[in-house]
Amino acid sequence: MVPITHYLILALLMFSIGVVGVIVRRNAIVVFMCIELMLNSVNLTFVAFSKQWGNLDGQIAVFFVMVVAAAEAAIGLAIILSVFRAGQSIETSDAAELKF
Amino acid sequence: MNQAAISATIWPIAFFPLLGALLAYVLGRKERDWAGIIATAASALSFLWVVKLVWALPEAHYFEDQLFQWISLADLKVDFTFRVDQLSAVMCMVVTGVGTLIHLYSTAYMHEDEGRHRFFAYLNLFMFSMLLLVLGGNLMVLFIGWEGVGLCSYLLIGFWFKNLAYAAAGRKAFVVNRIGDAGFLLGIFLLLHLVGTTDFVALQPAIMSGNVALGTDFYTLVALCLFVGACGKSAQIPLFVWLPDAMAGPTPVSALIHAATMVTAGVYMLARMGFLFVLAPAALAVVLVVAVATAFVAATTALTQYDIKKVLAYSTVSQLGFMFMAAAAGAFWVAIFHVVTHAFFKACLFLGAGSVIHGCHHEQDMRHMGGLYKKMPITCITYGVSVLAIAGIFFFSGYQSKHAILGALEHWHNPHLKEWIEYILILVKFTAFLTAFYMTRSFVMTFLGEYRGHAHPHESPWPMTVPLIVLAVLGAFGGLALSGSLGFSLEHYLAALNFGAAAEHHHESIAAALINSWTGLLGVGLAFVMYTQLKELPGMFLRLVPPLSKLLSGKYYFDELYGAIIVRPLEGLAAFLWKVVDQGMIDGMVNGTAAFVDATGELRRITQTGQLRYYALMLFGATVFFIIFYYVL
Amino acid sequence: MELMILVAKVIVALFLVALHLAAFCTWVERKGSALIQDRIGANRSAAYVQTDNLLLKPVAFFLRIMGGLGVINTLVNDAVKAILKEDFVPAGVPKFVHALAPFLAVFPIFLAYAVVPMAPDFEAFGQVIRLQVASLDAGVLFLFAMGSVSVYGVAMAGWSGNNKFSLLGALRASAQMISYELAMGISLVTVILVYGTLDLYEMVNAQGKLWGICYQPLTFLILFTVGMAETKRGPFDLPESESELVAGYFTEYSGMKFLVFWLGEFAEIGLFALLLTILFFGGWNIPFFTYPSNHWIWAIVGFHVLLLKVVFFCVLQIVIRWTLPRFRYDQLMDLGWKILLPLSMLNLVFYAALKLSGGIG
Amino acid sequence: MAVTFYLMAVLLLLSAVAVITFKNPIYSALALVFNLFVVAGLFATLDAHFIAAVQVVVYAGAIMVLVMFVLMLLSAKLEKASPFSPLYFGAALICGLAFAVTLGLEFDSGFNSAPPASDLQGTVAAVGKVLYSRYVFPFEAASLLLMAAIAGAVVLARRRYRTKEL
Repeated sequence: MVPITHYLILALLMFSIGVVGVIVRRNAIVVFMCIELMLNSVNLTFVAFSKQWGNLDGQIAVFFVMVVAAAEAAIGLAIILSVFRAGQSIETSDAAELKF
Repeated sequence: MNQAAISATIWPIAFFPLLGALLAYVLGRKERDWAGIIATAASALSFLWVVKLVWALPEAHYFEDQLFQWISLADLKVDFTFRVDQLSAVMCMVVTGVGTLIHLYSTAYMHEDEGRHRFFAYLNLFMFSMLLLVLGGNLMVLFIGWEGVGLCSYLLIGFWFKNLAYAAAGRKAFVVNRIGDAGFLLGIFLLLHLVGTTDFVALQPAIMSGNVALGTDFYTLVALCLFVGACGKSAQIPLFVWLPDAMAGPTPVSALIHAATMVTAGVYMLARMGFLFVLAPAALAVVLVVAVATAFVAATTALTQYDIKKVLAYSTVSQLGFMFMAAAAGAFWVAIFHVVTHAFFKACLFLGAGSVIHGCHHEQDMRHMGGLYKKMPITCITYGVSVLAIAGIFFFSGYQSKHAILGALEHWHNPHLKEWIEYILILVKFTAFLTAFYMTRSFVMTFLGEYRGHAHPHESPWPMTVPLIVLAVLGAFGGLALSGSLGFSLEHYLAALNFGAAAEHHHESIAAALINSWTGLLGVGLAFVMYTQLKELPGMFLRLVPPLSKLLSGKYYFDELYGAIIVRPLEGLAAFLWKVVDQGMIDGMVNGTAAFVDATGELRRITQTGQLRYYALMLFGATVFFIIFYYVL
Repeated sequence: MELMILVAKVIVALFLVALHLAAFCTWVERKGSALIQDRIGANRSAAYVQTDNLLLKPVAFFLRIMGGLGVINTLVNDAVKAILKEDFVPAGVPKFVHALAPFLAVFPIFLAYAVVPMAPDFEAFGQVIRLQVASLDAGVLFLFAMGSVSVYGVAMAGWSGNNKFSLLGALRASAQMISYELAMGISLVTVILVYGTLDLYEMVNAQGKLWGICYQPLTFLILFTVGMAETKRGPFDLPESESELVAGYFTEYSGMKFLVFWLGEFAEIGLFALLLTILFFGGWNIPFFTYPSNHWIWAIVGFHVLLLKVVFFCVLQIVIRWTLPRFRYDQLMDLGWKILLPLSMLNLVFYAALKLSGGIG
Repeated sequence: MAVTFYLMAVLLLLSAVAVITFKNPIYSALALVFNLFVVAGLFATLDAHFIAAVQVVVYAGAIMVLVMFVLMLLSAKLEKASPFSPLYFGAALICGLAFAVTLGLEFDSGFNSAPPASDLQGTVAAVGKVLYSRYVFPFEAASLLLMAAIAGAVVLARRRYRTKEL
């Protein structure tokens, strides 16, 4: 079996990639996807720990993360659609009017 | 009150005026004339209910109507109870009876005023509060009524609130009353704390048994506290200054509130708590001194007034002093007797004055009146009868009650002031003489001689004259009817108020009575002569003693005195608090906080780029920083 | 040995069942539609095959029969034509996605065949063999997952066509599939609830006495309707309605790639028929008959019983497709969201209550 | 087994990098779908079968379909390419690396590299038992959350007033 540490490092790397994506990308949907990336890496650690300690609570947590992700997708995409309707753009840098 | 309770339906007495107030306001907004009719009807219904109850009230019993439990806090239980005993019955009769007449009078007096729906609503609300006051079975309910009448008084004094001076008069009445109420509340709280109840039925045996930790000192303290309240409400020195100003209200209001009913609430309260006062002779002595001083000061001030309502106002203050004298002597029934007769003739006087003012198109200065007996005969006759009554001429009602007061003072058995009572009696008699003098003066200046004004006086319509006639008749014969001569004795009726004081009966002949009314006769005669024949004499007299005349026309400079020692410093303090503490410190702190936030906000604004990824960068950068900070450093 | 059994299973599932069903459906589509429309249909291929060789005469005869029935036309001619045709790729198209899409559309469907049991267990080579490639604990869940993944092929095909018809077709298709997936999921949950298991083999076993259709007819109706919509056929073929969108999301496909879509579609019909049979029609069970042993003979009998039922449902779907007129798009959405979804929810509540009260299971 | 894991790990990282590097968001989405499948596979290697299936159904089957749908809806109008910002790229890279390194340092101290000891199986029945007993209230709360999200999405996406046509 693969030691848990490897899973964790894998998740860490994936999370970091997600972080970089959130910062670098300006397309709101891509930013959204990068957040999904980060969520998934966290899910991976949950399941890995769950296996490590023989405890299903980690998998339950993943289940709830997925619920939240689904809700987030529904609302987030609706917001992105609204933003697009308002400004004909889903670039995050274009939606910078509410800054002061 | 060692009497038996009978449960009865009392609440409608107070309920009618309350409903009337609501209806008069709501319906009166649509149709102004309905307000007067509704209010008068409500008042009359209330009167009828009172008559019905009083008729059925057996001797040595009282009616009780326990509505609901009002306050329930741990050991403190206060019921909302109405009681009608003999004392309440007398007061209710006066309040609703005189009140109804004045309502009727007002429908004519106010018929041109735009806000009369408001007026009648206030008037009925006042009736409600006053009935609450006299019906209340404990001090707490009484206090609601007490505050209620104060509120209505304020509202009605300032009824023409667009006139700033009137509004200020209302405010003055309110503020001065607050000072008295503070004392009253202290008294109530002391009773609650030390006796645990304010219910009169429970209070009386508790007080009289003497099982109170602090003994007589406590009685004196509580009695004085309550008397402070009475001083405020009933316009005694030092809190009388509001009453003359209260004449700013419409004249029916002056008649009802500031002559017949509300201002006698203090007397009623003293009578109600009589069992406490008789156990505190020192307090009674204080009451006597204050009462005599008030009566004398007010009477002398009234001598120099030219405003007809002001004369009546000072007269009221003076008569209230007489009532308190009776109470101070322990003869509470006499005090109530004078309350009743005073209600009759003073209401009549005020309404007569109102009739004159109405007839002369809102002229109040007696120097611009005169000769009105031709134009307003009914008003003239009723006013004259009432003047004779207040002057204390036998057989008019004023004689009966004043004679009883003097009789009570002659039997002063209080250890305090025992040696001074002779001199006090002389002063009181002199005051009675002054009363007759200035009232005759006002009558002569108003009705006799030649008309000096420019308006076209006319007699008032029937809704105004009918109450005048009724009240004049009552003022003439009421005293006799209540004194026992006609088979009904108020003294006997109010026997429960006799707390061991010596009740002396002295039947006198008519001749003796006429002789006994010499002070009144002297005053009336002197004034009549001075103001009809020797018109220069009063002026000469005043010029002879310039400081005195100045003192009198300046109303003893009470207002100025209070202004200097209380109002001015308070204003200074308020100005300090306003300018320095509020504007300087508190506003400074608030504005400074805002300015600080504003300034730092300007700085923070630079970091708000609106770029999502910038925020994300900051977020993760900070996370990295803290991880490094925690693990590496 | 293990590996060989696995390979055998895959061959059975993929070639014997999936591809055969697809082929059969294609033929029924062609010839059956002709029957319904009172045409003759394809009948010319191999019509003139003649031979003098006596040995080959029966073969030629067979070919002529097959040609007359249109089988050769459908399975050989069309396939050859498609393979030989130019694989035209429009300009300005993301080539990778364009090429990937058909396979993404087909892949999950064939993958789904892996978890479907095809016959009762039997004993061979000294062990009990179950004719099911992957005996998953959550078989139904896997089916559902594959169903939802198959949207990608459609969506990518439509998007990569760089053509507004195909894009519109793809949007319609994915919206339709997402919408009907809800009712499908809830109905599947109802079925799971009733049988108390997610294992398809266990479900078939549970119907040994009484077929599922007898006590959950509404669930069957809902699932059948949803299945028709998920395959984007029958009256639900709006994503590829010829009169509006040319050919919908595969407008820009030709040749082999088009054939793959075609194959996937018919494989999906077969899959749904298989699923309905297993969930509601007792799988390989025969009424009033229990398989006496797990001899391999009985496995073959069961397998054919199963196939018979599946064929029936395939034909039923195609007949419906050629009988009913097409929905309007708002009618389609109304049916999915306002009728089927609430109905399936009520259905679920009903069976849950029944289960709770001990009525079933 | 180990080989599968490392193969998956490589695919996972490659697809993750692809998500953030593709210019075309559709490609990013496809890469993410692949990534999610690989994650599901990783879940399967950890014996979390139920979670793996749910991962495919929910993430790949629902969320990403939604994303793709929106992308396809909008893609024709999104011609503008984001100009590359070296400043942000550098900052992000440093940030990500620092993140990885600093958290990675922690593994030295915290965990040994012993393989997982438990033989936990995340079957449907097992997860279901825990979910419907200990976590039944969070589960119900989650249903409320989803309901609110549906309502919110409907309200947000409905066209209340006519702006410029899409």
